[in-house]
Amino acid sequence: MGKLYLNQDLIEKARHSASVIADQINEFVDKRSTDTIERTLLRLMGIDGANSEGIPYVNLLVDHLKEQGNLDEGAVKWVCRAMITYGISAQEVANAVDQNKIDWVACKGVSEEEVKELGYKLAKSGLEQIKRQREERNKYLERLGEGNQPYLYVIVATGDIYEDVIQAQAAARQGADIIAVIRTTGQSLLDYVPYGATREGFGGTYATQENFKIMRKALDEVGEEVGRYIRLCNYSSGLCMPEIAAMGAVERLDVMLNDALYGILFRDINMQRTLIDQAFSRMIIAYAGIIINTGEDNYLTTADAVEAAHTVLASQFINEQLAKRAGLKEEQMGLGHAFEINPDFEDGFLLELAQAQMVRQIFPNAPIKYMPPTKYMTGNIFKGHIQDAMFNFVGMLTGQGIQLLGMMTEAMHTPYMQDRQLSIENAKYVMNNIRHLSEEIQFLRGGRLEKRANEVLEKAAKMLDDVEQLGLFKAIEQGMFADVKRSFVGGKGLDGVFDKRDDYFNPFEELLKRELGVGGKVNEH
Amino acid sequence: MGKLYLNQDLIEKARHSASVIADQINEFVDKRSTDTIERTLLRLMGIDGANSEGIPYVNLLVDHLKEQGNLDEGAVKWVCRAMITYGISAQEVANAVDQNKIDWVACKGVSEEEVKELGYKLAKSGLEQIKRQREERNKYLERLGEGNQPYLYVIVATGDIYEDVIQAQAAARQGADIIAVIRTTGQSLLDYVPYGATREGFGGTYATQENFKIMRKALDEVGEEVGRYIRLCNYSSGLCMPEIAAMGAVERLDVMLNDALYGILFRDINMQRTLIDQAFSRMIIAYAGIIINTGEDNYLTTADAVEAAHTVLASQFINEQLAKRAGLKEEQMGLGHAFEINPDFEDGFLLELAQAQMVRQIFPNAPIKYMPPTKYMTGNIFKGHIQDAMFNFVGMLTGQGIQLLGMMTEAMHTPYMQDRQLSIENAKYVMNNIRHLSEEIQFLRGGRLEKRANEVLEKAAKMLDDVEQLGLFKAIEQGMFADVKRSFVGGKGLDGVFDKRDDYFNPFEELLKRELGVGGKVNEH
Amino acid sequence: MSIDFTKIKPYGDTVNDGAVQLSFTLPVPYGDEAKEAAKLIAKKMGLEEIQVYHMKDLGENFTFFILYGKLIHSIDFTKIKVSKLENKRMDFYEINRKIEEEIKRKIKVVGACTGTDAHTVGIDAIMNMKGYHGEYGLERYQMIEAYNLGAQVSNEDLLAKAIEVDADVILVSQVVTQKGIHLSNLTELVELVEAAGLRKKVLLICGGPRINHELALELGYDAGFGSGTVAADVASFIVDQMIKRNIT
Amino acid sequence: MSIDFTKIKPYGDTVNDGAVQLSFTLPVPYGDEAKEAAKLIAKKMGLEEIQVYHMKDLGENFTFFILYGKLIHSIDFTKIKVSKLENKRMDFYEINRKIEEEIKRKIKVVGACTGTDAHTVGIDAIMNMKGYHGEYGLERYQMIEAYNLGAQVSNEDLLAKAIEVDADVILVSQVVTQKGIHLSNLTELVELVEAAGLRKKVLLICGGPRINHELALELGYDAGFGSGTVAADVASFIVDQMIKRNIT
Ligand code: B12
Ligand code: B12
Ligand SMILES: Cc1ncc(COP(=O)(O)O)c(C=O)c1O
Ligand SMILES: Cc1ncc(COP(=O)(O)O)c(C=O)c1O
Repeated sequence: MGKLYLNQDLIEKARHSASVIADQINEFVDKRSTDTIERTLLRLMGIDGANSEGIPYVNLLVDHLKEQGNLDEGAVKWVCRAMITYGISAQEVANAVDQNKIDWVACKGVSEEEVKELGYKLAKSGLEQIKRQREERNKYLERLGEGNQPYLYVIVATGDIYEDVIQAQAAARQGADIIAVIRTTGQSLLDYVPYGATREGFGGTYATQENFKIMRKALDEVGEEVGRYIRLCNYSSGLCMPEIAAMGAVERLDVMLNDALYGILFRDINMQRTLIDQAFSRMIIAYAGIIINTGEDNYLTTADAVEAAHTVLASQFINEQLAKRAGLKEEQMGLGHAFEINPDFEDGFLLELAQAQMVRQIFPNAPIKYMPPTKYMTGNIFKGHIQDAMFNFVGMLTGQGIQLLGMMTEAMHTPYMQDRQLSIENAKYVMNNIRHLSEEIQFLRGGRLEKRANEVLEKAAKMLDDVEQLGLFKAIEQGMFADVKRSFVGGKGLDGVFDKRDDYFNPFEELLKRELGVGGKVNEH
Repeated sequence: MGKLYLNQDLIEKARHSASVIADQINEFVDKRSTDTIERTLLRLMGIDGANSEGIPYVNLLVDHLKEQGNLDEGAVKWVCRAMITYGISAQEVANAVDQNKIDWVACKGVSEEEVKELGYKLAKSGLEQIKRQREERNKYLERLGEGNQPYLYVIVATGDIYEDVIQAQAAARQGADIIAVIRTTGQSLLDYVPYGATREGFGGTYATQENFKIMRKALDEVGEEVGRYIRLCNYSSGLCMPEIAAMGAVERLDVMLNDALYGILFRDINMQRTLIDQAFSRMIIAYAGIIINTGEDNYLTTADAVEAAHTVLASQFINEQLAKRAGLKEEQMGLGHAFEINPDFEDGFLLELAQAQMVRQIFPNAPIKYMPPTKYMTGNIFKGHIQDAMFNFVGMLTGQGIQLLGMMTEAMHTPYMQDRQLSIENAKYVMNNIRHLSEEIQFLRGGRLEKRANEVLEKAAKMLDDVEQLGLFKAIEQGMFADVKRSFVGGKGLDGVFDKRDDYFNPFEELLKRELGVGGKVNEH
Repeated sequence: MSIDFTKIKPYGDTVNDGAVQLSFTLPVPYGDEAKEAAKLIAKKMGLEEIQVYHMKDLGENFTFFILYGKLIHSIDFTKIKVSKLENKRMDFYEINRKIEEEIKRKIKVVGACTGTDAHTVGIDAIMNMKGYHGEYGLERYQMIEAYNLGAQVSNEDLLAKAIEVDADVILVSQVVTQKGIHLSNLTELVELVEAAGLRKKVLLICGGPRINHELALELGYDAGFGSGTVAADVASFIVDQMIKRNIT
Repeated sequence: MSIDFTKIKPYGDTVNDGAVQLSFTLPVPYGDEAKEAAKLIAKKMGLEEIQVYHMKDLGENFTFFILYGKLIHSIDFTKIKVSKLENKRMDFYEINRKIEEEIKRKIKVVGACTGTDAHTVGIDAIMNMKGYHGEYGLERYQMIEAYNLGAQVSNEDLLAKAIEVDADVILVSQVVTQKGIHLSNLTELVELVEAAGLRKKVLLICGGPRINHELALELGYDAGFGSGTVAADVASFIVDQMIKRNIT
């Protein structure tokens, strides 16, 4: 039991509902695949690059197979057939398709057995790369060590990967533990992943494999210098969720934003599409030893933080169960929440503290991701800096896992170099100054904090019960999350969803499920 | 019993030692008077103004009587004699002395009875003025009300009383409860009080009766507008301590810095002089219903806040007993302490919290004056603003009485108008945001905070025991406070001390003692 | 204190002291030379008595500074003319009444947050039923027909919708401004509207936290609204303009 | 990122973006005109793309602003020459040894915080036994005879003491700088020392948190020391100068 008395029955009830909800989703997901999942498999089979028009080969190939009406058997099969038929590599198949040189009818001659054999072989070596990076990370961590929790997480968002590198290295020196490269505004709606190093983004920098590589190298370098492994974060979300997960796994990213609900609600991505994508992307992430960050904190940017606190908790329960089914360990579940109560609200701090402590206790092993004030930040940078300090106070006092540092300029611009330094300084000062305070204080039994926490918990349990009855899809249609309504067939990307044929083949998924020990239903506890 | 378990025996022991120390001091003080005390009496008898050379008439008169060798009988007597002899007012006596027109020998003819009768009459009407102002304050408070504790206390320090007025009114509108007009650097060592409105000071503005009046009027005006009585603070300290106390009493100041120990240690004022001055000034202040602020917080600007915390507490105990003997009620004892631990000290916040809570519990009815970080403020205004926020947090959490707001520019300049506004905003935000937090948390029995508090308490009790053995004078000579040594006969102002003759007459003191119910020894509890 | 409004200077604690605080980062290595560089920058800005309050090595050969100084420049406050919306602000009831009486039909308004910008809260605050800060949004006005297309809407789609419903007013929200992306988005829309020959027919209004009326005018819009706007501000302007321009 | 050191500009997140933050108060009533006034001030300082991030009515017709903008000015970093103390910094032991070997007698130093300034901590940090930041103060140096007169010392008294002990060096601390009081205090001392015909004979050194070497030279001192100084910095300079000037 933690510091705050919480109704354990309610916790169990909520978790049970979430488990049922997750099973419902999983059942739906299991029967389907998407264009980006297929592209992911091709990437893991070694296909990379873009053609002369800038179209990534994996898109070219998947679109091509789709046109042929062949995609629902799985792209892997067809590429294997071509590889065997022509005796060429996967990449060569892609190039050949670009030049219209593959005769797919001719490829049908290859036996199912041969196809599968090659498929499993490629899948194995694809996953091998990921495993190597996971091991590499562990070696780094062993050798260099890491910062204490809460990890100090800061963003870089210049739009130019080379400026990002400077800002990231400076931040690491100043004390950051995690560097997140924010994506340009448009990217989540792109149904392909741009290629190469990029220098022109808005409010962020394109997520490309080359950019990942450049930043990973920069952080490894500075990590050596400061004697601390510096984690790299990017976004496995949007229309290319699993592809980016794979790229992140291969380039040794350590943390990835990954949450279908976020995409549905805040990017208007079709719910079927992104939930299917999420299930597969999370397996890759699980296998890669990456920590996911979920996005329920965002609900409080549109809904009120006092009124809607329980929706965040409910979503965390759902995300926990979905994550479990993809093989993620609790230690990889960076469930999101946020410090978003109006600063002028009397006793607002008490409510924030109650929520943070409650979340900490309900998910004791998860590296909870705690988001700073954003909605009520204003151009008053001096007041903003104190709001961030209060946030850092709560983060430390309640032992959050990942502290996403607030910037005093949040209301106005993406961080300048100095903003980030001041923000890290803020966190280091406050956290060090109250280091052991949490061991010294107890919350009044039956007091305001306890009452608030249990109220939120009760509402969340009730909401999950409702969602369980409705199903998650309907619940979203009714606007139960973030005050936003999305329809089952609306939004972007539904055309990329297809039903798997009976003979659909995805050796990566099969191997991953085996490795991760997931498959049928997973027990909720 | 409060929130923090404190050793009550130690508190009692410390209070007892302080009581003995105060009695020792009082015995010494009772036999002596000073030039400035005599000038104070003359002021209260109605003498004001300065001669053509700018010398205040009260100085002129007292110096004159001293030259004549007559001062040790008390200035009141001689002025009464002259008034009766010449049939003129006190002010006219002063003017006449300036023109060398008084024949003191001729004055000796007046009977002792007549002198005393006039003396008591003048004293009565002098005190009457003070009483009227006390009643006026009460009326204002009743009609307009006041801010909640902790009162937000800010300084103005432009050097120009008219700029001060603007800054003070702006601050009141922004939410300040107490405005302190800081004095110019040189004033505490002046053995006279300058006259009239002044516009040229350094690091502060001259304390003059006219300046008091101007500011009082300005605050009354703005108080009406904001619907809150705004308190005015100035310094009854330095070589003219009692004179300024009287001026403050007459001009309805509400708070006065008043602490002999401060003058001794930080202004090198002779200890005999200022302790004698303090005793009388405190009676005036007590009668005027003014809150004193003591200055032990300053010890931590020269000594280390962790090491020397107990010296602050010891000094508070002494100040409490000295104040009691001058008739001050607990509600008037703004005992000082400060948030001065190095911000980079791990768990420094815990120690600050322990100290503030301890002081709150030991002096439950005193409007404890809590000073902000100053020593470890730097030119980094952003970090400074957070240090101030942490200070505001502790002030609110422990229920301090008077929160002297820190300024983010503390290390560099006296406050600009915007600094003060940001600082008030800081306090209001933090205090409102954690309004009832203190009711929600308990400190661990036997934990770090309790240990720290009792350690400080124990050291303070031990120190007071030592001081009781040595006497306060010797203790100061040995450098037991603030790491500063001062000698019994060194420093400024000793030449203004004299032994009262047996027939010394001070009707003001007699009346005050009667009104305040002090006189012989006062019981320590 | 008497202030000379023809020579207004910053104020710290004494009239005309010119006190200004500034902070910035320079891409130079920490050290005495960096400090001097910061002072030279401040000097070029017109500061005297420059004091470096704080400097910090940011690593990577960047140095951060906090400075204070006394500004030599002053400005003439009496000459300032701000281009403001001139219409008077009406309330919900007045606006509906005025439309009914003077325009005599419903006003059609189409709005969106355009380009890749996904911030809906601002445009929702103006358009959705529930509104903002206790003021109803445009959808709630009986005499206004409001179409809120949401966020991430291309300028083409927005224009198409405006044509489809024969809109009187187009509302555009822009929240992301990094690298001037809002400027190109906003300019593109004006060009599209002009190319479609509709510039005279529709009122073009933009808004967002970093938008102001002046900027809007410069970009070719009829009005621009910043932080804290509520629906009634916009509706008042619309009604006023439509009457003035005789768009009925 | 390649930086052109002849054209250094402030940096926010892109080379040469010129990003600068500033804040100040204007003695004008809160409102649109005030906002415009603030922008005009910023423009005069050389800023473009000026954004008022925050403005606040301070009451009494004063308004506070926080602005960001892009600076048009740049400076030539390659041309910067800072007048620095040129002597090398020695440690306690080296200094004592050097005095013994080259000056061959104790150096006499008199110090005080002058005028009405009562801040002793700074001068104590340099002179007292225990020193500062783990470095011994001058009193601890066997080869230095140090007289610390404390604070609130008049220039006359300081000079008198210097003459009395036949001092080689006078140290002055000035912490309070409001309305330039330190400048008059420091100037007065130089004049007194010159009038006494001692200027060539003694080293005059000042220090304090808002003092720097350049300012000291301007005022006619031999050196000036700012925040963070320790005794060894001062002693190194003294020894170096005395040897250079052949004061033995
Ligand atoms: C909420 C929020 C989000 C939410 C948006 C949810 C949603 N559905 O809208 C989420 C979390 C999804 C989000 C995401 C991002 N955001 Co965002 N976000 C914010 C935040 C915290 C608040 C914005 C807000 O809702 N304000 C409240 C509304 C009511 O105010 P408003 O928009 O100013 O609207 C008012 C007026 O401006 C005006 N108005 C607005 N539009 C219009 C239109 C008309 C016609 C009229 C008349 C008036 C008008 O009236 C409104 C009511 O008064 C701000 C920071 C902040 N504190 O301001 C950052 C901020 C706007 N975001 C920012 C960024 C960069 C992003 C991302 C691009 C980051 C990334 N790379 O992931 C993403 C992607 C978004 C995208 N593709 O555009 C930056 C923009 C920087 C810049 N200057 O370019 C900000 C400033 C944060 C920062 N410092 O980095 N964000
Ligand atoms: C402690 C302190 C006090 C203490 C002083 C105790 C004492 N015995 O010294 C007390 C509480 C008494 C005090 C009072 C006042 N103070 Co005071 N005080 C401070 C404070 C908090 C710290 C100063 C300090 O001790 N620094 C630590 C020392 C080690 O640093 P330092 O002085 O910079 O010294 C170093 C270097 O500068 C250098 N150095 C200094 N002198 C010399 C000399 C030589 C020869 C050399 C080589 C080097 C050298 O070496 C030192 C070691 O590295 C500052 C604010 C701050 N955080 O800085 C305000 C501050 C200095 N005080 C200030 C003021 C205005 C006052 C008062 C005038 C206020 C009033 N009207 O009541 C009074 C009166 C004092 C007076 N008559 O002078 C202002 C000055 C504003 C200005 N720029 O003019 C400050 C900046 C606070 C503020 N923002 O208002 N103060
Ligand atoms: C879960 C999640 N995914 C993604 C994003 C970023 O948005 P985008 O994917 O559009 O870059 C966020 C933003 O905070 C998020 O919380
Ligand atoms: C008790 C006390 N008196 C006086 C002062 C002010 O000093 P001065 O009297 O020199 O103006 C202070 C300063 O903080 C103080 O604490």
